[in-house]
Amino acid sequence: MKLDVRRVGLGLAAPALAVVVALLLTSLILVAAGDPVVAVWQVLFKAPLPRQVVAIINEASVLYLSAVAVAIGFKMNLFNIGVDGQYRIASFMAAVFAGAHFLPGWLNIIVSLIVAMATGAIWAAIAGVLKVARGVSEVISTIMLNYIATYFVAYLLKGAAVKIEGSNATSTRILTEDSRVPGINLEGLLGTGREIYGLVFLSIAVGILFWFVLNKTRFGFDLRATGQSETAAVASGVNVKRMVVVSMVLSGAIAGLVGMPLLFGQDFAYGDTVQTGLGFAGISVALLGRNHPVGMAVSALVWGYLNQLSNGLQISAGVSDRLVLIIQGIIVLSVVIAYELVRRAGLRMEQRRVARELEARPAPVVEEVHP
Amino acid sequence: MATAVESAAAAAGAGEEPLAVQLKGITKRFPGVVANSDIALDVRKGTIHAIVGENGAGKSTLMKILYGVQPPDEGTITINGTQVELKSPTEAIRAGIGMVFQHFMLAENLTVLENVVLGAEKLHGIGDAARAKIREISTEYGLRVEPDVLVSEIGVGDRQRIEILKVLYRGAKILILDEPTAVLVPQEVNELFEHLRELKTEGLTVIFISHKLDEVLSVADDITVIRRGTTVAAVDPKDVTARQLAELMVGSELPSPQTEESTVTDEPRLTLDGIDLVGQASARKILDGIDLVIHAGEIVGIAGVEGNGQAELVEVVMGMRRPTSGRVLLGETDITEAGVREIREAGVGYIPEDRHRHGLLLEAPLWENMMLGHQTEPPNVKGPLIDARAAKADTARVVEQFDVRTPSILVTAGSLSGGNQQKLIVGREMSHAPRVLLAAHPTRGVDVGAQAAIWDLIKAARRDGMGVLLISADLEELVGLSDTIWVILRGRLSGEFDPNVVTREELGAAMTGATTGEEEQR
Amino acid sequence: MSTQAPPTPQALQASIVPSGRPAWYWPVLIAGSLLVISTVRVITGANDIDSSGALAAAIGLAMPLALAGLGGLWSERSGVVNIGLEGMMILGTWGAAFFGFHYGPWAGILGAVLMGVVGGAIHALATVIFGVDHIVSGVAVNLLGAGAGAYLAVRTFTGLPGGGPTQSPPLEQLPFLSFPGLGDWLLQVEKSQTWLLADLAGIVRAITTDVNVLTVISVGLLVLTWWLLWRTPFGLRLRSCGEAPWAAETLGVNVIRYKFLAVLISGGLAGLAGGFLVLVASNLYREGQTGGRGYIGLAAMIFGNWRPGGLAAGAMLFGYADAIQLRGRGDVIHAYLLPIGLLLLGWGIWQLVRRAQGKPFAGVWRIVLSLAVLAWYAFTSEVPAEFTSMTPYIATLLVLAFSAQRLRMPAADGQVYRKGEAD
Amino acid sequence: ASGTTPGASSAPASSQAPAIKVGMAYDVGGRGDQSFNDSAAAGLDKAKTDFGVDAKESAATSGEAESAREERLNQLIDAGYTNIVAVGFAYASSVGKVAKENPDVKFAIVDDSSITADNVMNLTFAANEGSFLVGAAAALTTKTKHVGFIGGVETDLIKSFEAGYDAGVKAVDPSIKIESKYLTQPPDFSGFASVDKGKAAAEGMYQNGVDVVYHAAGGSGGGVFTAAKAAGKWAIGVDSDQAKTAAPDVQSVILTSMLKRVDTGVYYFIKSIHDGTFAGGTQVFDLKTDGVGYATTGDHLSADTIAKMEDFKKQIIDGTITVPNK
Ligand SMILES: Nc1ncnc2c1ncn2[C@@H]1O[C@H](COP(=O)(O)OP(=O)(O)OP(=O)(O)O)[C@@H](O)[C@H]1O
Ligand SMILES: Nc1ncnc2c1ncn2[C@@H]1O[C@H](COP(=O)(O)OP(=O)(O)OP(=O)(O)O)[C@@H](O)[C@H]1O
Ligand SMILES: [Mg+2]
Ligand SMILES: [Mg+2]
Repeated sequence: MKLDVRRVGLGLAAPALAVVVALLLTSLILVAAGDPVVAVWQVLFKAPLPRQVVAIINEASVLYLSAVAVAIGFKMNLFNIGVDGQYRIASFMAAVFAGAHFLPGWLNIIVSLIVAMATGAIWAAIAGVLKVARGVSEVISTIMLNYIATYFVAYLLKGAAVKIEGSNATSTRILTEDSRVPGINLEGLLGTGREIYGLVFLSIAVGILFWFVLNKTRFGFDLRATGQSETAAVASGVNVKRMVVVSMVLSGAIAGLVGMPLLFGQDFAYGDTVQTGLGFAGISVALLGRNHPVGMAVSALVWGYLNQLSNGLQISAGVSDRLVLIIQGIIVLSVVIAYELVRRAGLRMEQRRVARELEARPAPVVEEVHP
Repeated sequence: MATAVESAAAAAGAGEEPLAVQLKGITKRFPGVVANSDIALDVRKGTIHAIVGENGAGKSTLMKILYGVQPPDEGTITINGTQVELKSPTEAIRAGIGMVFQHFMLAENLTVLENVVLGAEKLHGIGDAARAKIREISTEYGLRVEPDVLVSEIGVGDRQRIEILKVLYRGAKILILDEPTAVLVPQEVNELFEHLRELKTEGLTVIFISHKLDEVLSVADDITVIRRGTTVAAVDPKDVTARQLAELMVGSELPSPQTEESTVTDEPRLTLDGIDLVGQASARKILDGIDLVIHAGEIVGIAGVEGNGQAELVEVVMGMRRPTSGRVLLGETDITEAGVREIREAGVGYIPEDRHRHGLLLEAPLWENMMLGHQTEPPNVKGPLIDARAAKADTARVVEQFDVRTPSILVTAGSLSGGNQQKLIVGREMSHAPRVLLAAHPTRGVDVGAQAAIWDLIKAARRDGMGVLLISADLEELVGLSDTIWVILRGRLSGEFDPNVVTREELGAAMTGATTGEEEQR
Repeated sequence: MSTQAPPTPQALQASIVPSGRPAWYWPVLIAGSLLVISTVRVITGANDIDSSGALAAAIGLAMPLALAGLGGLWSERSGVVNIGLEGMMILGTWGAAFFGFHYGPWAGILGAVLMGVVGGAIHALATVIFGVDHIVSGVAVNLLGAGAGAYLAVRTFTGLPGGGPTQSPPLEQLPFLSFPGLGDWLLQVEKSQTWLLADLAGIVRAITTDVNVLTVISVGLLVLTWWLLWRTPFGLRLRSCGEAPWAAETLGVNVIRYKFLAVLISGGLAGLAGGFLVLVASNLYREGQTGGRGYIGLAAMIFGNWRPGGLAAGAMLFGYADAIQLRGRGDVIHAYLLPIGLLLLGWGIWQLVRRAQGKPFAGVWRIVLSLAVLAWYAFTSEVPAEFTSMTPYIATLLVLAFSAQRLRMPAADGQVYRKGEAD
Repeated sequence: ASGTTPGASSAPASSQAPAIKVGMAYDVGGRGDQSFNDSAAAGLDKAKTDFGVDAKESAATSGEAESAREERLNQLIDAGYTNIVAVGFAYASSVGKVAKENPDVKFAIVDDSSITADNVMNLTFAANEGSFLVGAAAALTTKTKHVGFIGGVETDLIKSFEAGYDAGVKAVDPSIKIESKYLTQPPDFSGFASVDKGKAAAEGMYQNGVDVVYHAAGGSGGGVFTAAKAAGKWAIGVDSDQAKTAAPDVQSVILTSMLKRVDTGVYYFIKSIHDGTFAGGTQVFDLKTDGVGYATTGDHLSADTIAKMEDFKKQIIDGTITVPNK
């Protein structure tokens, strides 16, 4: 249909427009601050080196998990700011469990993943239960639980820490070779010895599962219905309280996985140099990807790309690498504004179409009426 | 029949003092709809002028244009002889216009006083002077408004009066009332009309919209009929009957619900046994000892002023609320403790009174809305999975069978008009062959064509042995459909009436508690 | 729908629940708490529990939260959810340091407000003008604020004496105010450790001695906000935008303008919260200085039921707990286990006594919990450091979980408003 | 861009010899943090004047990804800076990885000796020994027999400061009471940058009778000094001679500072490149090598105290006293 072509065009125009606006605004800021505009874009638009490609994919796979965890909440109108705390405490528990090597090889890894999911789920469930039973806003409780997780893990880590000779870092026991997930070596393809996390497949699987559960199952329907209209969901038989707890638990379980590619593919332990803030980055990625499984994948890659290439800003362009946060902020804003404008245009188009197609039909005949 | 095209009002107004309001050639287009096209309206000073027309005819749009909420695409507005351009409500207020909207414009969490003075703080401030002024207006017109309570704590009738007070407070000389009587019971309507007549004698002009034509005929000095966005007639109420007026509105003849042969059996389908419901922090009973039996093939109507427990009654039956005591039986099964889903699966259909809040996902496509409330039942699901193909086929069937006007089953529910949304809901509930149907205001806000269709559907289902609990503010509908009518007052079933003999006045009296309840008329 | 929707169950409930607390509620609660705390202090010897030093620290730690929360209040009262407070605060920290360094601390205050307003303007533009989802915009503002603050700091503080890419040079302090002749005398009384008297002296001393002028200004802003929003036509209009924007529109309120203004003020207050950190709490800018306080300020606002008094109480609760833990007072937190345990015990027993109501085990878990807490009190003498650090967060959660939920946000909070859609 | 902008290269001071290309990867805070990183930068600056160094600098951000640290090192190498100084133990595993991939590049890592490679020089500091001495100074100065320690973040590294300090205090007078507080727990490293928290913690201690507080809290130390000034009591600085580097109005309350000579370490590394004597392996900077020590700026320490400290110093160097680091 001709209209739909235009609509698709509009849909593509939105991100394109957003990128142009982001470029323009950032350039303006650079000019205003007296920084070298051209040098900055040269750094950021350089084709990534093979090792950077690997790092981008790796970072994206982690961000994606975080985004999915956040998106599960968003689909229910729940704002899980607590993914950060959930993944940290879950990573710690999994690292301790895996480090104990109760189980051999792959079994150890799989059970550790389950431990991580369970831990994240329990931590998130606290917020869910508090909301349902005591009416505590999940926004507050997850913020508080983030901090509590930090101190709780610090306390536990003291007990679980293993001293490594000569190192000042505190960390759990380092995983033995057989409890690590082998990376994917793309030497032949990319020409770098760097490896992509084996658990990148975990992210892909989680993405597919997210899509499937949400769109193809009764449960997913209930969840989306609750997010779209809580009152209508209640009237349709959804137990909203249970739904809140269940979706917090699911969100927390996925949050628990966020640290797993790092644990099994890179750090092999949980320590005080662990990457933080992934939960917050996940919020941005989810919002930019509009909570859509594919959209979030794209935005995770964009995020990873910007994060990786911005590392060169300080060294190659002499500009603070915090510029990347500004760019990311502008992208989020301009994308949503562009989508909003397109949404309004689309709405008008749909209404116009409804009206036209209705006019084309014959007028209704009032059925047999007995005055 | 009054097809007088040259307006009686205009004739009367010519030569004398200028018209209070004169609209000429007003046209307003919305995406996909021409809401007003070339509308003309003459309103004489010091009169009550009624505007009638079907749902969606464009009445509210016209009034919003007159009140400056929306700018007209074309046309002129003349107030008291001077042409004005109203770019915002502020300018309309300045021109002496006040409007009571179809959907109340009140902030629940502000006090009555705050709601009244909002935007007009310059007049008497927001403190004691304003409070005194409100009391003064309140006594002057007998509005009984208490300035310091929260709006969330008061009922519909009070809200109506606050809305009117809001307008009077601003010293408006031209009052627009958009369907003020929709939520009022007859006694309250009469009271309102008394106020209006009083206002008229003080020289105020009232523009008044209503679907209730007998009301219109009783109170209006002039009537303008709008059909499909344009003025089709300006008539004198003395010259027309309600039926003629209605036919002018619709452009054809009218349907009305017809009581049919009784199909009531003695098989109880839904039994309410001593249902009590107590509010959370007080001992006040929201429902008080409700005993009710609905048999297969029976339609039981519930009449009552809004807020007397009807909504809660439905919620208790649907399992959305637990009664404090008492039992609900579906056939023989006790469903008092069951959840909404179990109850729906057991065969209870539900047409909610607020379709946007309880009946639809406005942003989801029609076929997903068809699953809502039946997402565990065939053909929508296979095990835990959704069967999208079957659900879509089922939607297509319902859209066809129930004449839902939509270009596709993929458009969002929000893009359908209210009547078509309602038909979709009715079709959805009917197609799962419920044993009991809870129908709350099933034709509210629906135009005549669709209304007749929905009535027919309910009657057909009754013939097939369904038990129906019908809650409606439309007494015509209640009387026309029900086998039995109960009046609910302050949470109690206060009287049972035979629809074949009861009059509107009797029902109205019972609904407001003017008669002492329990007398049975059978 | 063509008719007014009936009152929702919540509305019905509201009509039944009395809307306000009796006039004696707060005085009695406060006096009661003071008695309990004073008694606990005397019994346990944890003198820092309400010393003037601890309370002064609590006030200092609470102010940034209160200001951020106040920023949230302005915005949300007008119907715009503001989770971008953190970003606006960060902008404020930079503004305070930059202007404070070059033009003195009073200019620093203005700089903080100004930069916060810039953040607010972005949020307002996105949410009020473009109708963007408030959460999305807030998240973007947080990114922008963090990025811009750090980026500007690198550009402006590098190479200054004592400054660097992540920190500003030390700044001149704002003056401290004292009620003349009171401080020493009160300190004597406080040191006597007399029951109740010492506690009162501590409280009075904390609010009359060495109070930073920005603290005074902040308290003034809390009061001013209350007065403006609840006592003036301007405030009425602004609140109406958060409660029923379409109604406000039909009464001639320019909703867009009020919302925009409210979000700007919100940004200014959040910026000032950042300024407080820079000018009073630290006397310099440091990257990462806000440390999530914007979020906690938001929490304080929700905690305070979108009211200035409530949010001040929330901020104080948090600031106090934070002060106690920062002052390393494991003994004070340990001392609190006693009244908490006893309270829980009493509550549990009371519920058990009332169990006729059909809930046989109603009080049991409270009693079990109380015994655990009391045992913890009896068998330890201090709370481990990590747990003392958790105190502010746990206290906030517990208070929220145990206080009956009477929170009610502005009815149209978070909804995207577009002009001319009233019907 | 001015010469001190991070990332800007500075021209070699002497133009005869080809400049040594040094890439500095700082910890969170970077150059200008008035603390740990600045100390490393001072070493670099000294090397610049002495040998002619072309340097490129870059700083970490808090809570960053491991890959970001690796990438930082790689970027420096890509830009031709083949002598890399990684400031802080957080770089341990990235240095390990990148050093293996780039055997021709020479690395120095501060505060870590767990990475062993031929091209990695580990610069470690016996901060516990220096802390012991200032502990002794605190014990000799206190009148209330009550001293305090404030750590920025509770890491093993900072705990070794505390351990040394405690031992020093107890060595003088075992009856002295020691209070200790860590501002945050890892992975929340904001405790090194929270002046307000440092201030609140120190105020608490002073109001409870403590009259000397030793901080190992990086930038948060500024708050400790402010509190000391307000209370009219003593504070002890850390890493560099803070009586010279702290804000002028609080310099007078700094009794002494524990010197952790990261500058010496960095200078040592660059000098070894210059001299061609570079060798992988651990270089310990302790009292013996003057890699740690204490400052006497301001002359607040009495001659008697200094004498006692010197005595302890001797005993530590000759092994009579072993200072714990845990
Ligand atoms: N903001 C709008 N955007 C698009 N269409 C609109 C808008 N407002 C009204 N319409 C359409 O204009 C037409 C006239 O609507 P209006 O509300 O004036 O009808 P009405 O006569 O008041 O009906 P009712 O009796 O149901 O209140 C309808 O088709 C309606 O859908
Ligand atoms: N505020 C609005 N914004 C956008 N579109 C609107 C708005 N109000 C109504 N519409 C559109 O106008 C059309 C008719 O809606 P409405 O419910 O007012 O119809 P109606 O004519 O009253 O129908 P019915 O008589 O069946 O109730 C729909 O396409 C609806 O999407
Ligand atoms: Mg309509
Ligand atoms: Mg209307």
